[in-house]
Amino acid sequence: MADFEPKIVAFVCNWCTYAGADLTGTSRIKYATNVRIIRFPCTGRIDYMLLLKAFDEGADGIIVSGCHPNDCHYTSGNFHARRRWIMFRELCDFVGIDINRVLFSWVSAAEGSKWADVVNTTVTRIRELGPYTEYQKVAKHPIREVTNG
Amino acid sequence: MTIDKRIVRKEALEKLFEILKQNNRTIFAPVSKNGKTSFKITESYSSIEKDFIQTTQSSKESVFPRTEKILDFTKSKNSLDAKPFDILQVPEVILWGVRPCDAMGMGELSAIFNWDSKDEIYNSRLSKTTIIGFSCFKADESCFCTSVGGNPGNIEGSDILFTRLGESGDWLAEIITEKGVAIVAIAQDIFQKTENQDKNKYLAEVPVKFDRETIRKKLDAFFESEEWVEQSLKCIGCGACAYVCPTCACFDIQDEIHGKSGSRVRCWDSCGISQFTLHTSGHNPRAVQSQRWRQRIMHKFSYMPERLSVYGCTGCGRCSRACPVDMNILEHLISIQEVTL
Amino acid sequence: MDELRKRAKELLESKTISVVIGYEEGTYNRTRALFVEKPEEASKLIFDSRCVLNLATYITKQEVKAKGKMAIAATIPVMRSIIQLAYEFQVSDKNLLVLGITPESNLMEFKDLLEVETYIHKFEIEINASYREKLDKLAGMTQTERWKFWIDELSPCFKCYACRAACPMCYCHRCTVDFNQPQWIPVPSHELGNLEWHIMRAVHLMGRCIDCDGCANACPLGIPINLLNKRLLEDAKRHFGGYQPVLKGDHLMSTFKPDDKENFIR
Amino acid sequence: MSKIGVFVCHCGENISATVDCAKVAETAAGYDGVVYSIDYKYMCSDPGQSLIKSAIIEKGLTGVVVASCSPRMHEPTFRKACAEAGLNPYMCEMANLREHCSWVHEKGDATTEKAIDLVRILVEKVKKNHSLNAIKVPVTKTALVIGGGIAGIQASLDIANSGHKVILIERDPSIGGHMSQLSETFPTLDCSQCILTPRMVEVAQHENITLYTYAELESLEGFVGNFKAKIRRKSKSLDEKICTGCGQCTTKCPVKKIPSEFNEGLGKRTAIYVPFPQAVPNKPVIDRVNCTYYIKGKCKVCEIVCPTKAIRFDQEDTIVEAEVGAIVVATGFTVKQPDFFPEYGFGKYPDVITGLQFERLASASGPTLGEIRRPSDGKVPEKIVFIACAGSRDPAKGIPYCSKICCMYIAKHAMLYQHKVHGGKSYVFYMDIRAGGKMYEEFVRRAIEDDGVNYIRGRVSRIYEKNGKLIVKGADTLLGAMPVDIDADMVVLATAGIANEGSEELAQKLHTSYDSYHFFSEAHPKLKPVETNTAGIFLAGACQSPKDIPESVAMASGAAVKVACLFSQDELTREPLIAVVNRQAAPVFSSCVGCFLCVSACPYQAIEKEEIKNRTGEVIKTIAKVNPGLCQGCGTCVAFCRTKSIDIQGYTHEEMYSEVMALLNEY
Amino acid sequence: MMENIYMPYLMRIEKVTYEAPGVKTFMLKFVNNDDQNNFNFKAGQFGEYSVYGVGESTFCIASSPTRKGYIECTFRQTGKVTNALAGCEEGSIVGFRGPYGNVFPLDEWKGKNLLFIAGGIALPPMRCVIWNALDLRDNFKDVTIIYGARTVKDLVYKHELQDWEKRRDVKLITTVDPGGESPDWKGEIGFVPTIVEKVAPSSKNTIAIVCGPPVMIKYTFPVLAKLGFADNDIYTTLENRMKCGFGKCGRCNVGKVYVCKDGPVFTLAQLKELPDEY
Repeated sequence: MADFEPKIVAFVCNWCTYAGADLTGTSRIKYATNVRIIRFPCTGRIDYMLLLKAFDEGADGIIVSGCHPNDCHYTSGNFHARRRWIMFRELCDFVGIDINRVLFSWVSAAEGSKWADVVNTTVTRIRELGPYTEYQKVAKHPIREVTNG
Repeated sequence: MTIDKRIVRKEALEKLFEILKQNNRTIFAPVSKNGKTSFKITESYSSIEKDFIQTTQSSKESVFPRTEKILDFTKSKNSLDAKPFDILQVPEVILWGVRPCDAMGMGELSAIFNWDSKDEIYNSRLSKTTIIGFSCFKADESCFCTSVGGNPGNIEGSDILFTRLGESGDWLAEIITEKGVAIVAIAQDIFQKTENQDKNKYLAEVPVKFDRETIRKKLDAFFESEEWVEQSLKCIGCGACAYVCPTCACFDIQDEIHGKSGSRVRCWDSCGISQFTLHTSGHNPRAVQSQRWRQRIMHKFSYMPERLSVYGCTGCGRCSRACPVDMNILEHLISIQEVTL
Repeated sequence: MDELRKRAKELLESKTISVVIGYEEGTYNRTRALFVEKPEEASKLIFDSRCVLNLATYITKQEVKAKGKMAIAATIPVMRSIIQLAYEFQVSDKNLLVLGITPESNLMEFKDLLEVETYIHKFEIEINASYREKLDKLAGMTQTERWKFWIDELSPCFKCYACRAACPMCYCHRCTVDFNQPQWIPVPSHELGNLEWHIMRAVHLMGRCIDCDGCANACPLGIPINLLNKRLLEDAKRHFGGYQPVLKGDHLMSTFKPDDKENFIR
Repeated sequence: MSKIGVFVCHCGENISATVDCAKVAETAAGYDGVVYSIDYKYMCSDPGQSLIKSAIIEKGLTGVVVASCSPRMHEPTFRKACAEAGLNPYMCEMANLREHCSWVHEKGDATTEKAIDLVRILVEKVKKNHSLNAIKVPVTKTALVIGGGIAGIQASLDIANSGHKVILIERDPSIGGHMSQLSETFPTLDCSQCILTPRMVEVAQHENITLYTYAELESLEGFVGNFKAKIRRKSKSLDEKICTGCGQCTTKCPVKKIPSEFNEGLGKRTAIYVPFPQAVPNKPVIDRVNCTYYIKGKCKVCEIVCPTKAIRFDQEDTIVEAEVGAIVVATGFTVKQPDFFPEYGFGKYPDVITGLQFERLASASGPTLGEIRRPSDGKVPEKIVFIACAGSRDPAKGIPYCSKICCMYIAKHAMLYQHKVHGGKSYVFYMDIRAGGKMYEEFVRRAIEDDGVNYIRGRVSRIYEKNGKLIVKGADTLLGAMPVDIDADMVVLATAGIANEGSEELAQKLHTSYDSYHFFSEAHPKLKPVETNTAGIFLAGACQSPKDIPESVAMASGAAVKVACLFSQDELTREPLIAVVNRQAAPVFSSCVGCFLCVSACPYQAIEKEEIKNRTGEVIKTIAKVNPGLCQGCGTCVAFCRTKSIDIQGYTHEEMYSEVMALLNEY
Repeated sequence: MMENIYMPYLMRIEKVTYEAPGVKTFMLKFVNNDDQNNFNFKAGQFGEYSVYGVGESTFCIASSPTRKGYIECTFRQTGKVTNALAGCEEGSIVGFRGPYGNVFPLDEWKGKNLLFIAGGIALPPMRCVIWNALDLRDNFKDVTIIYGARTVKDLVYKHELQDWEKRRDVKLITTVDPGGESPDWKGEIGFVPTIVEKVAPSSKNTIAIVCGPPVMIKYTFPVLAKLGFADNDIYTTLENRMKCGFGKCGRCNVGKVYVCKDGPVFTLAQLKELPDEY
């Protein structure tokens, strides 16, 4: 898996993690290039379906990150998100989706270095896990030709 | 009209299965899993379910899969490349253990797929499917093939029809089509000559419950009847009946795409589901469940005979068995026949 | 059973109720829904252990609602559904009278939904042993084994939506699968479409499913989809102390505790 | 029909050093819908911006993607530029090539690849974007100020002086609050009332201020700019219009033994009373709990003596309805009461008193006319002990926080004592001296050095009485916790400042949040200290946490400015990035089924019920409706809605979905 | 060797015209010439237009069969596919299957007066037959067009309306709903049925073709009846939801009729035979 470059999607909130990632930039801290950030107003906005869609379209790993508890710009969006994730993780695990490929984190606007660290750890972890072929097989070729199951 | 009749000895049936496999045909046969029997690609004769009245799903899926590609495409800025589904990909298939009512259903499907423009994909699938039917020696309260022009030993639609000759366990093989002949050809010594046999005494008893012609006539004036509301009140509007039905052919067309390339697929749909006729404007020509239930019955017993000169029901009784709220089509048809306008 | 018929008859005769939703004898030794509108038909009503169909599904059905005030023969799961539906503003005392049926199959009429709520809270939502076994077995598997298990179980699903139609909580006029801008869930029945459909449904039932097994019983292909909901029921218990349908108060998933566990968050 | 323009910025060397900008622009040009793509050294520069503007005009662009620095940096800049060129500002998106790419990665293909992806994501998003217009909410330019303490007074005056109407409500019969009880104020030792009363009068006379004393907030509806407040005016049993405030009634009233709230129980008042001489309004109210007439049904002395016949025994509470655009909460604080300190014998020994009581003793207008005499026998105490942190900074007592003002007022008390009682001995038991503030530390030093107050660092374990003396058992931790016993004549406890009673209920009426100590919560501890989570409701003074006067006043003026800003425009314009519930034509109306599970998920109570009626007026459907005045656009409801009926502008389902699709697929 | 009947022709968008809010007209040309040469259709027919990767949507061919070498379609953005179509620019490629359905019997109409009544976005199906008739102008006597929309903004084919206005051999009456008029509006003000009653020519030897929103149609038919039009002389088109276009998918089945095959063109007489499921 040496030449495997994981595709990693990051769903982050605008106020803490996105700003944190900005700080990583302004402080010129280097990290792996594999991550693409998608900006949300708040972790509360992040729809669980988007996590599935990311895997559908070939993501090998996902980062979901927002404000620390009590820091939410909207006071409680991250709390709602957290509760949702607690349940959603259990469900994914139960249907056999590899939850080690989804990393949740709180990264504040001040934690530029933490962001770099979160990204790097995720990249390393996903490198070890390899491409998520198990899921991608189903996602890209879902139709079983002439079959009654 | 049968071409020929042969005898296949009890133990020889398994041999036939083996021979067909050696001639690398894909064999679909009834297999049981958590209480439900359905057609699956089968490798071993032993895994085949032999003692069943009816499979949960009909065998239509081998000719009309629930989801099938109709074309592939690749797009890029200002150019597009589309390819029709390659019918040469369709495998040679043997349907083993099909009940006469299912086999009969193939005819009705063909009518739908060919009454106007000819559906190439369907036709090629059908032409590559050999149907080995097995007459019914058992029936249950939902069976009513005899009321809709079929019977437990009906040869219509099968290429070969096997009928078990009672305790002997030997089989009467009726070779009905050229496809059947072809099968015999590759298994000569299994199909032994025989003097005329009367299979009827071995067949299941399926009493006639109604007369479809009567119902058809009645329906012409029945559209506004309250009966539809009565019957459909407990209908919850799922598609189970349509999806297990051997003759239901309503479908949807959907595109699936990943980035630049994708395919257009045809997939089952059901007139029982409220979204089926819903316009984007929000207007729904069949707004309530009673209208949808009426459509299902009218379509099968009035519209199809009128336009396609075939009925849309083979009396397999699957919808009755599959219905989550126990709507029994036989009951409903009978009450339509009986209720006075 | 006689009590039920008697009461139904009275209610219809007195015109306090326009339709009584109950059970009648069906085919294959099954029972099925019966809608009694004429007093004389009340005698068709039956009740016994075979009556597992969740009748609450019908109280949100527009044709049934249209008939006027409904009375419903409700076992405990049905009552739970009713309370959850009331919580979600889909039914109220105005259009529903609950003819409760106790575990001892005695008739127990309720003045209003408040009484129903108090009554059902006497009973915990408990997952029965056989299912517990299945859940444990799955929990014991490796992630890949579970994946394989579910892909195999779900791939036969032909998306007839019987599970949705049979579920009292799936009363939405436009389900997420019918939402096509964007097309969240693939419409065709295939491995991905089926997987996402059932995951989505399980998520939407978080904190709302009352474990009546309606979905699994409805599935013509016998897919054990209710395992998903049961597992989530367990998780809700483990993480948040479980839930019971209520008429007022917080919903499990639209509220939170500042100290919800977050050991999985970095 | 989408015609997208892509503008890749080099940011001097900042981006181009590690990203091949030309390649990015070139690749973007190949995407479906992209009709113009270019890279340039400084997009944010004037020539850069005019590059964008002219492209919009010449190519008729329907969307713009600027690939440069963080949107948090320049989004406003570029959106403004687009608007100037006639493109809706919300059709402009930014790809963050600097902070999220060039600055965090080394030069190389991978980095350029990422840059390309980031651009593609936003190209696909902007295709789905919709033109949005700022939301306009009308503003009622009247402010409601709750609480007539110094904070409330200051806020009212500032708002009123900026030309807006103010309604000031006060629970007690007079405004003034705790400040009016104080003798002198630190660190200047100027007389509290001398500086306060003019302000109180100004309030009473200000044409823009309507003052309701003896009144409380009954209920509140609505949202920023458009609140509807119900105010309960408790009956004063008096016709204020004709009362001249001559004082006949109060002097003649037979019930004279009621402990005076104003004097913290150290003085007495009558049943019909004016809390204190300089009260505003200076008109009496009848305390019905203690009035003989209301108890026994006869007396009416006041009615008889009243020259203007202003007494109204049958007067009832009235409810005033007011439309206000903003609210300032200035309900202040209170101090811990007796029962709280059994170990200090508070309540048991009359000479153990609170700081606030000491203020009254030291005050010229107080029960002792400013002489320090102990409550028990009126004797001038020769030895006095002040105990700091009585309750504060004591997790065991449930008040882990520091009440902040005590260190200073204890120093002040000790100083006043030394000035008033010559040769008197004063001791202060303290944990730390927290004298942060202009001239504060100097002030404390003065107490210790010039006035010879003995500061002992240590806590007092208990106080008990022994032949007429109060024995204060403490320890001096600076002398190795050596036990210290002082036989004092009087002990003053610097009792903890706590949230005012009823603050919790008030917060609930206002739909604002409060902390675990029931103080009101600010919207952001650093950047929004005077805002609450509810738009249009602001905080001033000690209701948010204990504060001294200058802080309270500053905060009040801060809140006043916030209100003035709000009132400076006739309509509030807000970013349209808020949630909306879809609406469709009949017979569908909306895909919302009205389960209202979203309501409890909304942190801002922004989701309301909307009833859809048919021609005959009967309700055929009830659906959710988002109040644009309240919604802040977090989107929690969006992810929560089963029917996908709520969507959030600027981050719609379509937009976020296509971002994910674009990210993982080549186009 | 049979053809895959689901294969659309590839069409390049030659020209996009903005007609009204949310309404656009595409001029489509066949990407490969053989297709174009083998293709012909008649007035009234429809097709399945598709954006690859999104799906197919049904609407009529709005251009006249007499205009060769291209087809035109006019659509309003309502759903998934029409929104996607609206996102396409000139030069991009879409799919087209068709023509499907029956036609307006122009031959039968020879020597008759024609009265076209259209409302809102329903002018397109009409436009096809209008141009067809005008291109064969001599075959017909008087041609009257009554076209109404909610507001002036919502009138489609504004440029062509002007052409028809100018033509001597066409009588054009345009109207907008009360309140929908602009300051400089010269046309009628009022709902289509009302205007029809006011300005319609004699029913004698006249064919009426009515297309519009259900409400408009509902109220126009009685007016026409009052004016003495026979049910057989009143034509309209139905728009049911369709997927296949050739009578298999089952959606457009109304009574014994498949709108996609037996329609979309019906006479009022035929409509009266149908159950009310359209």
